[in-house]
Amino acid sequence: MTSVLLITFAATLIYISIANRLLTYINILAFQGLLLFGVSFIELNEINTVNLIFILLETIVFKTLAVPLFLGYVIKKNRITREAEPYLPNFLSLVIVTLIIIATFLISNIIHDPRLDKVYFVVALSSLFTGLYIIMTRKKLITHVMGFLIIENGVFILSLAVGAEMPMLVNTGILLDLFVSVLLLGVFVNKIGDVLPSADVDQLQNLKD
Amino acid sequence: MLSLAMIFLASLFFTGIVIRTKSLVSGRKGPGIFQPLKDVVRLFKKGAVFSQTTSFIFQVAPSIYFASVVMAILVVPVGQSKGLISFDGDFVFFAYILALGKFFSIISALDTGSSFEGMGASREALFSMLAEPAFFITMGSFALLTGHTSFHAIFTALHFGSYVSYALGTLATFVLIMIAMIENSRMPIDDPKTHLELTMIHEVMILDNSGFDLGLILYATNLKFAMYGAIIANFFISNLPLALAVPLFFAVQFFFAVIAGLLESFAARFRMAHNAEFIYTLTSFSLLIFFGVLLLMGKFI
Amino acid sequence: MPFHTWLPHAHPAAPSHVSGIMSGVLIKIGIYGILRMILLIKTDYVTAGYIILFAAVISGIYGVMLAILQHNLKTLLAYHSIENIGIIGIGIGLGTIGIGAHNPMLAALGFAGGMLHVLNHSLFKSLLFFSAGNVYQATHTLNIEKMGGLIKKMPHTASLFLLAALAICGLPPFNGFVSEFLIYSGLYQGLGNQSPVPLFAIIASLFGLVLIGGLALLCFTKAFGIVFLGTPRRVFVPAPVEASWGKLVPMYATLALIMGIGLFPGVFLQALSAPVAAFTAKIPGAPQVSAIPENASRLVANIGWCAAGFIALAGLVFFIRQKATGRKPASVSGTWGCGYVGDASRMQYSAGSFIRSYRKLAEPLFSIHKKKRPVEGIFPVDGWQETHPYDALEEWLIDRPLRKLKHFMGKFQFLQNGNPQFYVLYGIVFITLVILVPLVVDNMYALLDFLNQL
Amino acid sequence: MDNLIIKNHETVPLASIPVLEYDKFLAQNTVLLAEERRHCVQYYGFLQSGMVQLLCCIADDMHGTILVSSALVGKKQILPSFTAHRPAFHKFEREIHENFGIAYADHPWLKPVRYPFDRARPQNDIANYPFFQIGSEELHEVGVGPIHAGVIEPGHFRFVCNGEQILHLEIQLGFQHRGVERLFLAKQHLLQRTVLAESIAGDTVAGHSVAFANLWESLCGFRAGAGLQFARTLALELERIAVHTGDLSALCTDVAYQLGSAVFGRLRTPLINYFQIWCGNRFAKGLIRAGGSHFPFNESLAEQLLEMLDAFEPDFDAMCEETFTLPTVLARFEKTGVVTHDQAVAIGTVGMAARVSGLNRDIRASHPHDFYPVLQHQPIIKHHGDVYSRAQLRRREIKQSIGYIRHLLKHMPLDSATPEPLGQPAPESLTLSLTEGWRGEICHCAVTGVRGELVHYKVKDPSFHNWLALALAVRNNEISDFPVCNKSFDLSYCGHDL
Repeated sequence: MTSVLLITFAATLIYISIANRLLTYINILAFQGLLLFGVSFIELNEINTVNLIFILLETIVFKTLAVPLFLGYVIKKNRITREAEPYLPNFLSLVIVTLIIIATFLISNIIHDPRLDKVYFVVALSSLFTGLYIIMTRKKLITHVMGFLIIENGVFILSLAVGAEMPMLVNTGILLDLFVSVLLLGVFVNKIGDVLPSADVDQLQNLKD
Repeated sequence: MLSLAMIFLASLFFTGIVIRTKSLVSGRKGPGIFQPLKDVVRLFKKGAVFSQTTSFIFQVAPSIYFASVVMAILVVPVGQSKGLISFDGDFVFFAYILALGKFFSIISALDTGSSFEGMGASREALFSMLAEPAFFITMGSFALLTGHTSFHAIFTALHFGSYVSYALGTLATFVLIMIAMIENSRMPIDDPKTHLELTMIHEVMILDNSGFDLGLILYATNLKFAMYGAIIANFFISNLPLALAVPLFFAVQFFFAVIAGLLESFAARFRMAHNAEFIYTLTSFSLLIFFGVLLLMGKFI
Repeated sequence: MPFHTWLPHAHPAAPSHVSGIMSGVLIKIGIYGILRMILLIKTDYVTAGYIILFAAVISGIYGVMLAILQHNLKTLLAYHSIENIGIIGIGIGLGTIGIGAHNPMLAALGFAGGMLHVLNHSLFKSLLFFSAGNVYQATHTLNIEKMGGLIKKMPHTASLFLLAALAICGLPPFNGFVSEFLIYSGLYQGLGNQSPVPLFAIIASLFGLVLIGGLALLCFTKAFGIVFLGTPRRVFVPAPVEASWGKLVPMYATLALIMGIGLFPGVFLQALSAPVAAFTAKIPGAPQVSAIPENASRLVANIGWCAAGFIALAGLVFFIRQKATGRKPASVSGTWGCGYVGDASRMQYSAGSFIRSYRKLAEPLFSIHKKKRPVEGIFPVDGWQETHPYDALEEWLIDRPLRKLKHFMGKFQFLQNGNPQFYVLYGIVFITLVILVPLVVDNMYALLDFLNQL
Repeated sequence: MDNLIIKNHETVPLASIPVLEYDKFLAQNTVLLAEERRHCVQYYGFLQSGMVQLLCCIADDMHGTILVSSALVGKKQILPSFTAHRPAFHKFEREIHENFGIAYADHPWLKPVRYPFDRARPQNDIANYPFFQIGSEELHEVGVGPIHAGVIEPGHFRFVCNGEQILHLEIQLGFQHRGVERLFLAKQHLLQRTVLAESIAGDTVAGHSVAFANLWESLCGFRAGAGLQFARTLALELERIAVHTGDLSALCTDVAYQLGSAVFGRLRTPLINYFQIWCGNRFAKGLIRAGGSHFPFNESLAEQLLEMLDAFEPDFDAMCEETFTLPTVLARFEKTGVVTHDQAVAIGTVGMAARVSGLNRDIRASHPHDFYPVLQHQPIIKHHGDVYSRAQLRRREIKQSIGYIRHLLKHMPLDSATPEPLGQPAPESLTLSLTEGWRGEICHCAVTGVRGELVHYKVKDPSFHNWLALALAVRNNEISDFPVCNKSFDLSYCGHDL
């Protein structure tokens, strides 16, 4: 069952590479949150309740509800146009993301670690790289935040992959990380929205020393 | 032989159901489900107009196109009953014979020397080129899974047992529905309803065809839809006895038609430039199917 | 594959019959060389097979992708030779893997497909070149943007070109399909019991072969449609005339062979039995009696039957159509132009337009030199456009390194450009390097081992 | 500045219009257009004792005035053109060229406007129209029309394309040149002229007939009562709602969004059926008459109207919400067919097409007539100039108009508006009537002779300006997006061809 969810997760990565609209990005992120909840729920339902509630909080409340709503709010508030504005054509993005998945697949084949569940590993790694790729090729700051969130999801999956008993500490760290990154970037975007007419990275170049 | 008859039967009402669904959704009564068929019959009775720009290509192309679709249908099995032609790797033949028909429909469009039909031809050539790998990889994955390489053998050997296999079935159904939509030039790739020449793919390629030829092409489209419906149905009915398989076959066809109708009602067509990306996504999805198959076979844990 | 750059330059320069022979014989020498090598060496066949497969898939896709962009008929055909060599290579690569994996079926299918394609390619390619030659003699140009409507003037050449084009696209019921089908069968055969990575190579080749087929279809609908169909784009003086029968008869003979292989592939497959046996013999314990396994010949016979069946079916449909329409009135008028009555010869698709959507997709891979003056202002004065596809490999391997070196030192300044995305890029490069370096080193050792064995 | 300053619907003696030297005339009017707040509403010529009197009317949107000046030139003269300085004049000068054979030395686009069976060069026809060509073998042309696949009016669109991309579009109209302006002179009876005005463009019946009625009343010195003005304002706003709703339906059809197409199409029906209840014609024909009305508005009609609007509004809101949040629809609308602010100013677009490009051009606000001074109309302005803006503008204008109608119905004036006999038209005068139809500003212009008879009648539909905006909007767009761009402007063929 977890494999199914993870494959769906990989499919969302492919879909995000051709998505044009920020709203689609947000929906995909929310959906990913839901998938992660499913995966961790199945993985962890035999462990203690506290952990489960914690996971529930993290995946459902934060990843699926709070963060997407917050992003939607930021977009609305700053009147960001609703398109993603990639640097590269979408077709190329699609090919590259597909290649990323294939490459992680091949890499995972080389690693021989009995403790590692490879499906997790492949999906985690490809989501990591896809996140980086999205940060690289999208113009808008808000899409960078989304890229970080995808990376964050990747890390989450990886932490599930390493072992079923997810240490509470790691979890808290991730949550905090997530919280801080979204909040910081939200504030950042808000501020930039006040100063610059549009939140394009092109204009950040001017800020270099 | 049974498969041929059943696909033929399904083709009679398929497009009618799609149109009827669309009408009902938009609050109209809509034409009867045999209206598209009646149109074809009417066209068969009509005389034709040919452009002086055209050559013999334009005359033979519709017949070859129609023959290629019929030939492809001969390969498709329904449930336990084999197609008329069945051998190892027959789906390669299936895809290539359809490609032959496509080749002729494209050059017949170019034969008219009209910019509209060139437009349609250019779009059709590109999109079908992009859609082809998805079909081959999906079928290849199932060939790997079952160890067989003919339609009939693959489908009979296919059985769903685990979650992953259900996921694969869903994904494959999705890929095949989309391929069917692309091949038949329907939404969200193409928009057969808008009257304007500039926005269409398949309809605009046959702008200059008339009479019997047009009837052949339109009926071939119906057949093609039913044929893809049959392939999709095979995912569900492969192992069932005939008494169950036949009604289920028509049920799947019916649902496929309704889905197509709903898809066309509740969304707008993609931008032409977006189509290429969308079609190529299918290839990426088919790769996921491949990985899934590896997973299922325990080759990749 | 990077050594192909002479080919597209040589073909347009050579007279047509020489081109025909050149593509038929000359470039096959390379294939022959590879085949001889396989017979001579005693090595890790699987690795060798993957190397051949990899190079073949790349050169096949690369060749046809570039071919589509060409506006010169012969250059276009020349790039298709590269593509077909790719297909042949896939066959040979598969066969070699088959030897290495001790799989006689795979080896037989691979080698038989590859070798049959060698024969097929020389047939349809020379037919295409001869037709192109006829076109050139009639019009004195090879630029397909200038042609159009030639089917009216040269029906025989047009038909021959069409049939050869169908064959080269690997469509049934022609010979190209038989050899491609053998290779496909080999690929699906190769899917049986393997570990993921080789499977992946097989899927990649499958993907490559399908893509080649689709792209070839795009390319030849363009070539045939623009050259022979539609209305003439330019008035030629003197008007183009059909080539003499002296030229046409050998072409029809070639066509007969093409059809023959398409309809009776079994016969030709048996003829290939001996050379294929030379390869399968390298598998220890393989049956020496017949190189072509029983079910392979049965398969191929099926193809022949299906091909014949299809021709009969198409004929039947056409016959019914003729019967049905015979009595009804058929009028002739102009192509539908929405009621516009002026000159419409510019109102049809050009080759450049036909493939533009494709060109936009492929652009990142190739260096296409585009010269244009865009339409500007509310009332534009003029506009103009021309594209020249240029072989990116040629450019990168020959032209660029020199320029690169010059700018090499200056490059480092750009690293510190203040764009956060670039810093992320450096991060990715670093991560990738960390992952890849041990991997590459490992593989280097493997390669060295492999070379030592040679 | 040497020009006569008049208000909307003002009748002035011809003699009071200053006649300038052509050079001064040119300099003055081109300088006037340097500012965005002014635009040319009418520039035409009429015969005056063997010479051509050119009359240029420039509207000043800030002060609500119209600046009129004129020049006398000979027929078949060669003159420097206005267009070389301000492209906004191009259509007017092409028309003058076509009517009187006046050649312009530096006009960049001196091509036929209509099919000139009654013009200086009757040998011009579509087959020899000098289309713009791009000298490249890799490009192709697409010719659409005059017969279109949908049952719509004739017009020829010539695209120069590079594959799917439109490099250039040239629109050639004139297939429906019916000689409307000549017919106004030929038909002597007021009813005939009113019916003629109603038939100028089938989708702008209220707009054109209000423009004509106001003009004629002004010419006859008649002052319409409050009831009459009320009914005219109501008709204009109702027509706006009805056509905008129909256009939203058509926009959905062109992106193949079936639900929107069906629902908006259904919503349009009660609107135009209301006209049927009111005046017996679904397109408001016969509703508006100079000097009175045969269908006075009353309490029961008001009740029915409110009822209809109450049923309309919730459905409309729900469908708009659905349509404008659907990603596939938005993907087709956004950034498609952009007309930039600079382009809109340069070519002098009017009405809706101007307002989406951030250009505040609305006769209801700048030159208000009838009940608009009471309504204190604030135009809705959008800035992106794309199909999405044009669709959004329609949505918001519909809501605004419904608000106006509700407001008007609360303060319904109750005076009888039965037709009264009109006086004689003033002799040797000029009257200019501007009306904001749903598509944009409609300009009717009449010149009378010594006995008060019409000697020249000039009609200008907003499409006259706006067709060029469509041509510019589709450049570098996909050709398959052309239908939706075209529909987003929804320009009139016959209103242009006259």
